Amino acid sequence: MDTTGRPNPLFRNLSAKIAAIPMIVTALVVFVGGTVWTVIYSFTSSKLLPRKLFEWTDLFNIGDWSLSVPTGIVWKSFVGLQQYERLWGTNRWIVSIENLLIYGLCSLVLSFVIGFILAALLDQKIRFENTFRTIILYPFALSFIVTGLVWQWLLNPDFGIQSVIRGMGWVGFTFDPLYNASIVIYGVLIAGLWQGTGLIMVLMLAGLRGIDQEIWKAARVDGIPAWKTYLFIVIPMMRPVFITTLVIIASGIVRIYDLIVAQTSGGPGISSEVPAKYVYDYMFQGQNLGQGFAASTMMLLAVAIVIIPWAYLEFGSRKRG
Amino acid sequence: MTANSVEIRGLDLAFGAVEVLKDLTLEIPEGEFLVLLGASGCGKSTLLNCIAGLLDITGGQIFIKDRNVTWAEPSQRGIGMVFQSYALYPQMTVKGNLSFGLKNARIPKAEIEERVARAAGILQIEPLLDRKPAALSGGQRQRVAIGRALVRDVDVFLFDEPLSNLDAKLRADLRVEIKRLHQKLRNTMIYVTHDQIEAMTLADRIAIMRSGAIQQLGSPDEIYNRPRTKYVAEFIGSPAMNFLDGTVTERGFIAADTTIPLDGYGWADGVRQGPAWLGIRPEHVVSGELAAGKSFRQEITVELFEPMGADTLVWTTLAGQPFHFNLDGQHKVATGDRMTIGFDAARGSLFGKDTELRL
Amino acid sequence: MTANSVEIRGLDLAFGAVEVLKDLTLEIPEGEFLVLLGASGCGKSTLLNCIAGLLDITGGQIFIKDRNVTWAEPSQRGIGMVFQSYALYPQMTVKGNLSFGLKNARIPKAEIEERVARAAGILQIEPLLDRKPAALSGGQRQRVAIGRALVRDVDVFLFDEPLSNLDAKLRADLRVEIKRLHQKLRNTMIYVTHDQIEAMTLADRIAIMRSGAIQQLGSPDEIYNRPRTKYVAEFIGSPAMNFLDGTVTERGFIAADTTIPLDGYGWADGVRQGPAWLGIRPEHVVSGELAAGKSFRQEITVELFEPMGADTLVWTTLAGQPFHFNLDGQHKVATGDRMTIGFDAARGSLFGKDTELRL
Amino acid sequence: MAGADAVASRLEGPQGPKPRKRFSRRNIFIYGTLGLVALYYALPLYVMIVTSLKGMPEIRLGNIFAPPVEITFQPWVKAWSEACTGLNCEGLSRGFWNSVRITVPSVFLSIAIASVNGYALANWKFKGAEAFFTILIFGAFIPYQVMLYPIVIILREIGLYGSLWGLVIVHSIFGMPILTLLFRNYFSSLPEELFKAARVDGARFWGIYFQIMLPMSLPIFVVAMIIQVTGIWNDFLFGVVYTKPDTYPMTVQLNNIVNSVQGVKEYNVNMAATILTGLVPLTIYFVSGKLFVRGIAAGAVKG
Amino acid sequence: ADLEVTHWWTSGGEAAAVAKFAEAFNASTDNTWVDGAIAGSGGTARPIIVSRIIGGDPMGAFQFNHGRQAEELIEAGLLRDMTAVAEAEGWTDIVNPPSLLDACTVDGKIYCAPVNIHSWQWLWLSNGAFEKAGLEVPTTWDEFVAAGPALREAGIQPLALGGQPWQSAGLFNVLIVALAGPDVFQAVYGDHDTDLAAGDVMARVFNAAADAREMADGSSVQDWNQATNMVITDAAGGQVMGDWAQGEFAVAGETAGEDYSCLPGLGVNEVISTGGDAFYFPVVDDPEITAAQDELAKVLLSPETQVSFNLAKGSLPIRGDVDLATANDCMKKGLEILAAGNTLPDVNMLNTEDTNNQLNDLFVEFFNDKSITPEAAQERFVSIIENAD
Ligand SMILES: Nc1ncnc2c1ncn2[C@@H]1O[C@H](COP(=O)(O)OP(=O)(O)OP(=O)(O)O)[C@@H](O)[C@H]1O
Ligand SMILES: Nc1ncnc2c1ncn2[C@@H]1O[C@H](COP(=O)(O)OP(=O)(O)OP(=O)(O)O)[C@@H](O)[C@H]1O
Ligand SMILES: [Mg+2]
Ligand SMILES: [Mg+2]
Repeated sequence: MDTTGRPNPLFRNLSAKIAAIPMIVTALVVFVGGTVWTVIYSFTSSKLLPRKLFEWTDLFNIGDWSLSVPTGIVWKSFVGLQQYERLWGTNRWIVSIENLLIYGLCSLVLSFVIGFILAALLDQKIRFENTFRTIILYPFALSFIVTGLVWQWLLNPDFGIQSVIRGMGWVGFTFDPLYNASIVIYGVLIAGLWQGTGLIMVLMLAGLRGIDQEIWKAARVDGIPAWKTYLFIVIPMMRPVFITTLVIIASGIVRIYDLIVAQTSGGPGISSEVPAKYVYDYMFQGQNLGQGFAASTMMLLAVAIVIIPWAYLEFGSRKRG
Repeated sequence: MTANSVEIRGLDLAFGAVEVLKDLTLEIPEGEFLVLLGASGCGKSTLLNCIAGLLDITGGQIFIKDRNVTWAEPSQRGIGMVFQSYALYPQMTVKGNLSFGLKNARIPKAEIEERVARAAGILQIEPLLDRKPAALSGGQRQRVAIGRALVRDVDVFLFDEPLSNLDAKLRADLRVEIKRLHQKLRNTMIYVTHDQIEAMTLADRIAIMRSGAIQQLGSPDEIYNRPRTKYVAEFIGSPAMNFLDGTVTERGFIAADTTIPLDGYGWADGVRQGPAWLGIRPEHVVSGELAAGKSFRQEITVELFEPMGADTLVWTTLAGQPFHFNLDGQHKVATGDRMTIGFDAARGSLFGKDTELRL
Repeated sequence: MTANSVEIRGLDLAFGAVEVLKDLTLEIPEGEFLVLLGASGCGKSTLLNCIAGLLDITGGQIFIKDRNVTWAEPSQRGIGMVFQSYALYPQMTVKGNLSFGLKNARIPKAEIEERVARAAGILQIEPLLDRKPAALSGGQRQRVAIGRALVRDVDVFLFDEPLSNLDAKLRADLRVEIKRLHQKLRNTMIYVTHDQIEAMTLADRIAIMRSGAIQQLGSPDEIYNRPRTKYVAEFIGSPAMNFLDGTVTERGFIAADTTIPLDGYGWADGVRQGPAWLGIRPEHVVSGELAAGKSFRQEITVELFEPMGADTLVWTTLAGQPFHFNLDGQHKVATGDRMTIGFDAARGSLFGKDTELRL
Repeated sequence: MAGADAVASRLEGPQGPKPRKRFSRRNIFIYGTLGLVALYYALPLYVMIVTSLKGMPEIRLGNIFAPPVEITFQPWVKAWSEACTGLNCEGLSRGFWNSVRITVPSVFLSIAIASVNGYALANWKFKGAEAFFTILIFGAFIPYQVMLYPIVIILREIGLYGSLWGLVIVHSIFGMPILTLLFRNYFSSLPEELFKAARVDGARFWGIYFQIMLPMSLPIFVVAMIIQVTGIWNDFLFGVVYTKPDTYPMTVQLNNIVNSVQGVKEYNVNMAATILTGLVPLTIYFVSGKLFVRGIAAGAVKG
Repeated sequence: ADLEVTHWWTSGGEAAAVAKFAEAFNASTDNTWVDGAIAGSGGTARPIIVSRIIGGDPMGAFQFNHGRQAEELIEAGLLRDMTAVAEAEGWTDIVNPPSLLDACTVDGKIYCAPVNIHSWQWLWLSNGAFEKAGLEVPTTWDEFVAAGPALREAGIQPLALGGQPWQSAGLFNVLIVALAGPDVFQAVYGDHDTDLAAGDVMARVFNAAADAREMADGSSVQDWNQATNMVITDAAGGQVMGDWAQGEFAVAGETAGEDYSCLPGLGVNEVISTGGDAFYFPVVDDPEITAAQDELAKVLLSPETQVSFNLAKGSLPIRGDVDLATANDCMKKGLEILAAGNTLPDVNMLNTEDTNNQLNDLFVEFFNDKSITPEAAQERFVSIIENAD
């Protein structure tokens, strides 16, 4: 085959490659680099500062030149799996993971369910759609710090909802999720959903608007009730929306930190601790970076196991769109 | 008194301030195949949706099998509908698509099976029952969409441009299938299209719509041969009718320096002189020796020709106006050829220039 | 040796593991109107995209005007392309759309003005120059899309189903316009469609493609009358060709109890006996008195008929197999009518059952 | 044909538009549910506003839902211009312009980078692009805290630590995964033929981006802007770690007001500060609410 | 030069105290104090401080709890050796107790400037609450425990305890000092004596902690000063909290002895720990800043600022040669104990932050979860001590 004039494949799409440099650099240097860095330092006993894992020793100094050839290494602060052993022996870490699982599962399911139901309701050609949408969306403008604060207050048994309802004569009424270790995570959930479902609803609403109107008509002619149409026909058709939403919700869950700090500080006791807070507290409060890194590594590992194969299937194999 | 299958009385429909259907009345006898034809945006789909109960009408009444269904739910009207985009449920198998409506009506399982099998048999989609729509070709999808209406044992089938997303060959095949289906089932069918071949071949009667009203309702033959308005005449026939701009006088139809005799023309309402259009269908024009027998003859020059397999379409100028006609068989022509053509204006149509109505 | 305008040598194209074009070779002389025809998914658009340089080919070479453009940028190839979906830039006016390519080529302003004006003149879109695409009708949009190729003064026009989004009437009109344009400009044009009427009317030569390869390349006449494979025969002609399943013997073609004489058939490679298909075009079948002159005659029963305006398509059974044919004019028939039909097998085509090649 | 009397009798049946009951069960359900939901969402805002208008003695009385007996704007004044952080008693106003200075370039740069990435991924696929994109999606899940020190080191190495641009880069990096996903999906939902047409017309990578894609994608840019403005405006961690006191954003001030505890928390000031801080993103929502939905609907979430 | 100072003193009293430093610094030198306050706690401020330092753009000075927190920064050579200033000013002579300066000393060099003394070992009691319940105000921990049920009867929360982890750990550490004595405290935390940690003496402390847990049951506040507020408003009988609590009493206009009582060492063992805050000075290139750092160090320890600062902050000065005539009763008690030399080092000086953090986790869990037996808690306690370094 004649290959006259065939350009170097490296230079095909050159502009695209140049334009993607920020992404490539971010992906490699920050995300991969940062992750590798984190993993490496999780094997050290770093405390306040990252400590070197090892150092090269230079046995040969050649001639007068100060040219040294590294020929061996000296372990400096390598502690093997010690940080991990400690991590998994720590009650708080176990509790954090349990909490993340409970919170994550509930938050994921409820975000989808509430977000979708609200979107479906708003999609009924109702009046004041704009008003309702704005009311539901506005909490997204407030940071988690503020969200936590407001809900901490509303859920405070002494002057929040509980006291108000008791004040109305319902003396036995108890609603103090933030002060009850067994349900505190649900108290956090109430606030988390309040802040986040608006965005989910808007995404879903947009997805619903993209559904072919004829599908609705077909279902009506078939005599299928609206809820069934949603459940069996529309939802399966909204897969792409659900995927974008899933990434947004799931990444929010894994990283949850501010909300907990603002609302419960992990309390009562350690009953609302979460992994990201464990990481933060050990790295900066406890000045044990190694431990924090070990915990981060476990989180990243879990995420990687789920995300990488999934994302590659989802985004990699497809031709276009 | 025969029962009307579908009867529409004084139907009005407006979207807000936009009136889309205006006082439309239509009676469709049992078992008729009615085609709604018209330009884009004239309200065909809207009318179908009103019959199906998918749109809330603004005024008037709708009867199906003599039952007033004006306010009935779509699923209660005894209608089945097939959509242009198929509107199949993408994540269900073909079988699921066919049986979903029945399951909702709480029909016993055994009967569902039976009905699905029967519909699949009629439409020859048995081997596809376990596939999902994504794995079907366009024609197969459309068949499933028809099947979905079929299983529901409805009185009236509504089709909204069911074939317009398909390619020509498939369209032809499915057209025949729908025709056969109608002959077998003898249901009432209302079929929207803007393809006149479909309209001509399928319809018992055609309703030509224009901006929300019916311009002419009649058999394909009537519509083809005696279009009531210029709009109808333009709309029906492929290649399209030629329109010559001229004047009706007692000597005949005069366009520029050409006079075309109108002997034997079936006047709708007595001879009417004045400015008019003369419409001549390309296939009514003959050439060569055959032209000899025609009341009007003229020699013309071939300007452009389009061989279409079975015949050739020739473009020329007549009375200073563009004119085209069919040449039978695979007539060999070349640009610049001269030939004599002829036609009988009696087979054509005259439309007044003011009203655009048939004279 | 006349210069070839476009020359494709051993073109291969694969999407990952899927080979879409396989060792495709094609030479298109200067000024030819070539139509690519084929079923959906056979690779027509892919081939066009390869020629335009919008897809990176896997193997082979492409020459335009004897220049190897295999690796050239699309804009460097001297081609213009018109897409099925028009692909107008929605935010630019018609004028902006037309001049975008010229501005990219850094052509002086005055010349841009001039070229745009000329193209607009040719396509009669002068009054639209300041509108945005959203404010145009389908036909107007398509004209702008053509204009975008026109202004660039290219050697080769590539059309990818330019008319398939339009309705029948518009399609017919624009088809004529494209034909006129070609007659005026005499550029090389490569035109993808799966509408055979377009193919027949527009093409100097037609290339019938099937799964990434060219099955037959020839003039419309050749393709219509002497299809090289059953696939080609099926593809061309509307209504579609009839295929009778039977055997070629020395007595003629035998299907069930019917014998059809093959006298005068132009064998491709000497008489070949064995199982075969006999293809007969519906328009080659005559009825009534005319049948008398044909080498094969039979009385049949009308099972279904489709009046198509100019003629009527009749469905019947011949030798136990479905068979359809055209009845001239507006012949009145009814289901159940009996009539005699006849045809000359010599005008038909025989295909071997094993190879599906013309015998 | 139906007889005349039959016609007459028919006219008595249902006719004209189907009567719609205002209080049909469906409407009661829809508006009832939405009403309750709106209550849940609006209640905190109500409490925030009411509280911010009360004086501390009134707050101590307890009922957080009661409207203020005596409306005072003192908390607002205090939150805006008097609340102290350490020695600076200028309230939120001190950080406001810093926030603006941080948010504007960060939003701009992050959207610029992500949209170009999304465009390259959607229209100019090259080998390995998916792998990088997958890593990027993975990056969306990395807790910010974990990256604090590595980023400090990176910024130090490129000499941007402590400068405004360092912070802008950090925001761009962390906004990249979600925004790139958003833009990639949006651009791939645009008709591919447009892109091809532009290539035939001789436009190159940037030409197509600026002249074809950008003008068609304004809605998705609004979506991205809303997400970024909210995120960056509300950011505390990066804002405080990667800047200096004289460039601290408003959220540092807010944090200081909210987290400085003295006896009883000054809830009214906290609430006023909270609302004031949220005002900028809120304004952007109200202004662009409609575009928000339309933007996503135009394909932002496909794929 | 402009000297940026980072600290987390943002509450009213704290800010007022810091202002004294700033005023003195601005007035007595040509430099300007640029305030970099971050509200929250060390947990919020620490990553900011460390980031700034390793990012190569350090502030001029920053506040840490003195103790082992800064060890690594010193080892890494990122903090300035202030020995020269200390010698010139004679810090070794004036700082009392000397252990404060020891905490700043690594390899014989002084790296920080201590500014105050805070002690943990105080039980604050609400006289009003006991009156309401018809009880005498207790004078020892045991009396206090005995009064618990009666207080509860009267609808009063016996012991107020905030939800933050460090409060729980603090309470426990106070119990060790008070019930097991300073020596045990020193041995367990300072020398990591695991036998002792597992022994009976500590078991008694754990049982006492279980009592405390019983009394704290139902306390639903988060912040320490909200807990203090319960004592102030007579909603709670008492609180174990450091001396900074009296700032709250003062703000509320309460008088020691009349409205509230304070029991140093829980009335059992009258000793106080000498924790506190110190300022550190990162290494910088700019000689002007270096000079400003030196001057700040001087100002911080000067007698006038020591008085004004500590009065505002409610802590004890680090030099014995200043006069705090205006101090209140409780503060005076503290000064007396200090003068008597009944001091012990703070946990921050004995334990790394990591160990403290683990202890925080253990105790916050223990105090909030009654299903953890004292024995089980002690077991975990021993293993933390064992692994501490
Ligand atoms: N929901 C709606 N709101 C406002 N106007 C509408 C709506 N739906 C349709 N229309 C208008 O009503 C008219 C008739 O629409 P309809 O869909 O019935 O046309 P059609 O005859 O089916 O056309 P086509 O052949 O293009 O399908 C059009 O002018 C259209 O713009
Ligand atoms: N990007 C792609 N990745 C993988 N396969 C592709 C891609 N594009 C096209 N194909 C496949 O290549 C084959 C040829 O496609 P092409 O678009 O050329 O068909 P076509 O002949 O133009 O069909 P149509 O008439 O429907 O436009 C099809 O089977 C299609 O599935
Ligand atoms: Mg329609
Ligand atoms: Mg194609």
